[in-house]
Amino acid sequence: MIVRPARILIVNRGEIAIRVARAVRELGHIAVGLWTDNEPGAAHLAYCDEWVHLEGHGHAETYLNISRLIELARRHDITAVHPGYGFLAENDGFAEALDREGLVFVGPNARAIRMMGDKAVSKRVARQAGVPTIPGSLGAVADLAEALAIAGEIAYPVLLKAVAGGGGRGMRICRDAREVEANFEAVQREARAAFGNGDLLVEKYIVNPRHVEVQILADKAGNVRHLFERECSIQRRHQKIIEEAPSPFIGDNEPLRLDICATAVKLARAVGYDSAGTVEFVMGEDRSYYFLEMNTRIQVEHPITEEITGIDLVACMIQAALGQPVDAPPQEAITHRGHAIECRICAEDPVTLAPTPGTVTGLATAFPQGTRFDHCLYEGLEVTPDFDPMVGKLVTRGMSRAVAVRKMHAALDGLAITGLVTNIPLHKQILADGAFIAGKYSTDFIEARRPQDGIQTQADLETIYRQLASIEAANMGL
Amino acid sequence: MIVRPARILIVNRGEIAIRVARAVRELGHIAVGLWTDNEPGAAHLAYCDEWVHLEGHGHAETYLNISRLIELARRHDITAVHPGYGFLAENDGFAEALDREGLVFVGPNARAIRMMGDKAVSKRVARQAGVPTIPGSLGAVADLAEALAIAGEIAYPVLLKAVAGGGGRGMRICRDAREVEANFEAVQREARAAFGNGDLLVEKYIVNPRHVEVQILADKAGNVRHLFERECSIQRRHQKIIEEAPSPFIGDNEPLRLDICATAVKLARAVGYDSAGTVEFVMGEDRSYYFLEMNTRIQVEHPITEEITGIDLVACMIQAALGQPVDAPPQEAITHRGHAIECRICAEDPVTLAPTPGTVTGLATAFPQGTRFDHCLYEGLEVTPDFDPMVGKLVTRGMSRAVAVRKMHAALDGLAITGLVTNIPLHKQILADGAFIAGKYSTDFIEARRPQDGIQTQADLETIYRQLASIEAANMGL
Amino acid sequence: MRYYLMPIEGSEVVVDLAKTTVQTGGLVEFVFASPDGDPKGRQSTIYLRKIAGGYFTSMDGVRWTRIPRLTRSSKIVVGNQTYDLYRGYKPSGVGGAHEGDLVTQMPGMVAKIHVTPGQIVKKGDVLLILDAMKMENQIISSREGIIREIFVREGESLAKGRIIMELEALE
Amino acid sequence: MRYYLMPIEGSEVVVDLAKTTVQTGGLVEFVFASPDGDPKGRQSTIYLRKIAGGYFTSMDGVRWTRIPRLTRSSKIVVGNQTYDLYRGYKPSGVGGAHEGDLVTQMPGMVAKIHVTPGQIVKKGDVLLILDAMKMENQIISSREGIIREIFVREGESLAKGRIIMELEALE
Repeated sequence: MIVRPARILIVNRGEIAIRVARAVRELGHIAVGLWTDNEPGAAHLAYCDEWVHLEGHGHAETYLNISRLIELARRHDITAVHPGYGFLAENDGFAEALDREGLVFVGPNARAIRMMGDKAVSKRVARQAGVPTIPGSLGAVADLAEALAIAGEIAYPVLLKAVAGGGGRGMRICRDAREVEANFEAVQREARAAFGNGDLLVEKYIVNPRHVEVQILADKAGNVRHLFERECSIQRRHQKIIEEAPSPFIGDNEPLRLDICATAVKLARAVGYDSAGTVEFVMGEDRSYYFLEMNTRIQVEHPITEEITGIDLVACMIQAALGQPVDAPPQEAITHRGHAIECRICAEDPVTLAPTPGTVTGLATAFPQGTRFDHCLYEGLEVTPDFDPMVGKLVTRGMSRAVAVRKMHAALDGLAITGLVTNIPLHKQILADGAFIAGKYSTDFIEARRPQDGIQTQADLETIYRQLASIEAANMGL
Repeated sequence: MIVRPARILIVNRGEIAIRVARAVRELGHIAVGLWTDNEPGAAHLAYCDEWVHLEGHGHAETYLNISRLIELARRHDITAVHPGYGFLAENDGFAEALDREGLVFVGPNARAIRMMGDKAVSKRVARQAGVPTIPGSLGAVADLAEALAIAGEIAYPVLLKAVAGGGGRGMRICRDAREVEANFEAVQREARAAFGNGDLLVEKYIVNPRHVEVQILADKAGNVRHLFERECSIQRRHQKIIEEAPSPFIGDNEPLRLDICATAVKLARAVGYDSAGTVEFVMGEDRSYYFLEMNTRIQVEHPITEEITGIDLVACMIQAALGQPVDAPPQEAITHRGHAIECRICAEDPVTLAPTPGTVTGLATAFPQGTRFDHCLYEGLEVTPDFDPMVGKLVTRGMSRAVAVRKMHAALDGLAITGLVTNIPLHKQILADGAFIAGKYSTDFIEARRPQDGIQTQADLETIYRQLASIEAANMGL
Repeated sequence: MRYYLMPIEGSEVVVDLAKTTVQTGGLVEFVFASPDGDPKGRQSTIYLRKIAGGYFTSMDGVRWTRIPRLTRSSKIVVGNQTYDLYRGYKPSGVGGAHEGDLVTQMPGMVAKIHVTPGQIVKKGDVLLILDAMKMENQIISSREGIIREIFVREGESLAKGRIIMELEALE
Repeated sequence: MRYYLMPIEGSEVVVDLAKTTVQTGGLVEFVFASPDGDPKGRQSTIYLRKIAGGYFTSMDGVRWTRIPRLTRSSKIVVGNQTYDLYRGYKPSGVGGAHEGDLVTQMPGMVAKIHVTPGQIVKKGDVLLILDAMKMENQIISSREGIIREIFVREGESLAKGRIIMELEALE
């Protein structure tokens, strides 16, 4: 089949814009990249065929500016727009606006984005499709009696939490009816004080929760495939930093794997999904799982799925958007083989976990075979507070989890970035942690085990000497 | 299992020394690299933990100098020696000498090397093991009558060739008995004139031969696995330049694939093989195949097998040599998935195919996802006539052959090497050739289709301008 | 040649480059020492070689480690500490924050100030919210003390290393 | 500024850098021309920008192509041709091989000379075997002619660009 080259505008920056541009070019299309006034030498332009100036500084003026983006797309004769992740990737208004202009949005249809973008709607759709959601009251409970009734129904432990709450405030774990009785009024008072709203929910409390998500790949011909699952339980500030595929918690339990994947496909079908997307679940100690949300875009951690399945998700996503057959076999021929791990490399203090802007003064890599490094680093890169502190994703794959872990150790040792405080020392601590090595961890891993406490923070004279030697040698013109 | 770090000496240079060092380090061992007086800044040292000076210039003084290498190994407290490919990789004397010193040779036992290193012995062993070899007379035929008898037995076409011949001289294809009668005396005369020996062989002539080889991975516990086949029919000067896995000629014929792989395993078992190795076959139009030779080492083209099976051959080879379990599943769990292609990047004129030494003045890459580039290039590398003109191996993988080919196109476009004449333009011509795209080619592809004739050799002013602009910009300090 | 490494917080590090020797074959020997306690006793030799366009350093001439070529040398990072680097002189007015001064770790915008001058704070109290890197960052008191002076306003954008407030420790 | 590109074999290329303009934002415009026939007519503009540490060039300011940063600029390679590059002057005595001279394409050692002075050779005849890059390379006559003079001996190591023999063409 001869495919006419499409002009594809990438409305993003950093490593994901590079990843998309690589797929666009490989497919024979033309990658059109954007640059803004606060990042005129953006790294992703190096992978784009054409460079378009998107005037302005803040995100509202640039990567979130729908009318301006559509005007640029028109002016530069664009066929399709890839949003990457973040920014406008899950904005149904953007998808619709492009559609009205006759431009292709590289993502799912606007209706699917809208349905999955609203927490309440997505939960309702999931329940209707027979996808398990966290048991509990459908909204606020009327009083203590109703709370006790529901708690008894869904079984203890339960979470008593403020409807208006968030970020861990206004909630209490109750292990039995006595604790619900004891806490009900206190939580009500807290909620009223903190949020001005005393309404409470009752919800099943998931002990040692795991974050397990299923990759979906669908197309416009109605094929909905899953590409197995990922586990993303290593998080800090509720953000993932290490992901694995397959899930070590599911392990060899192939029936459970196929069950959760089939459940995800069921939801994707129910919303008429037609692109790459991810269905996120929380999984309890007892391996029961509940729908959390669906991400209607390509995700940061997509590479580990590519590594275990061999399928190029970004290329397939573009093919799907253009209405072409995707380069993936039918479901029954899709296999997962071996294991892949991703460590997110962030400009962030490995001990305090606070962002650390700075300028990259040097970069050197020496990786084992089977390493992939998707990144936007280069000598001279300024990591500013304007953008995501994630500067790269280090991915290793091996025939077993042990091999992938071994390769990740070597890959982290082989990644030297100077001039920037990064979380590489934290990754090394996590990779060396017994619970991580055993694959036995839940989402509270970092809070509970505090791997950051093991990081050496004393001024290390040997490292200082080596760096000064490098500076001296450069001054000598060596 | 806790593995005690071994000190592993790498007796090689260039890309394979880098590949080995990466595996050594990943396994937690210490990579000890050598440098010689004519390559003091050798690229592979960048991947080694320790650097040892191997005094001398020519290969005889350095990489082939067994006594000196053993002395260095002793002096630097070496546990094991990896020979890479070429140099001493298939030297049974070296393997034996190391053994006498109590050092581990990372390769098969000396007996297997010796048996497979002698053409006559290896052919006899193969026949005894029930492995098909090219049918024909066992040695010189006595006269025309015997030649006719044998030819009738093995079926036409046959090759009438001088026992002492080589390089295409002193041989004639005969399609029937009449042609044998007509040519016998002429070839005898030619052979006597050219080689001073008129003895002739009769051998089956393989029409449109394909080079198909099977990767073996064995260990000291007696496990012999195959990792499926590679096809290496794209050759120039009887040297491979493009390899693929799986073989497009075998294609979907899984019974044939399993049959040739099982045959290779049979031979490996027969010689007590205990490392990574390759059994090479020639395959005819009718898909009959015959044993050519066994390479008792890691091969240049091993990456394509790693890409389709997910198994790290070099790491496994080291584990096998150290008597450890290898990180590969049992035979029945080894799968081939998708397709991988390797293009050998050589300092060689793409039109005349002659070697082209030079100095690398610049290097830039922008590859699609799924690309692997094993190389020893860097700005300033001098490619001298002393060493192999191969400077890198560009490898792509995809879910299908079409995807791997597409990615290779993009990868070749994304590889810019300045200062050196390379065969990249030849690879682009081959990749665009209809017969190659269809996977329908035999070992005479380059001679028959002459892809090099399509290469633009005129001075291209636009390219000159761009390069001059780069030089001017560097002069301006940009 | 003396180097002064000035961190944003914590103590400065002083390093002396005592000797540079260029050997044949591109091997360079640097002898460093530090009044802050040298890892090898009095002084340490760092060997440096350039291989395949990259720098490699060694403490013993046997085991080599790659070190990126540092193209801009005004700052160096060791572990989670960033130092401003001064070659040959100790700057005045830099790194001059006093014991009790609270300094910004990253550029950002002051979203909310939770304390007032004269207020007594405990270890762990939130002093200020700084919007940076698309996140709210709580600036937390590292000890018990009295807020003496506040140098910033809500809504103000701060550079890294800016003194935010003075906190006097309590016994 | 005039550049002279001298190939080992074939014709030299002359390029004039007519104008260099540095724009804001690191964009540089170079105007080139060549008496050998410019691809765009009289002269061509090459736009250059540095992105992420790499150089990118464009002929139209729209479509950009990466070009490696050329660190040593005494030689450039275009396709399968290597040119010695001279900036501002045309060297004397370089590229001075005459029409009939046979020049080494690579350094190597003369393994065998198959012809003698005065001998008539046909197109395709092997003149000499050069050992280079671990291989025997046949140097083949590109036309019919008479060997006038041979400048090398068997066993001699030759640099690239060395004249091996003079071959006079026959009508």
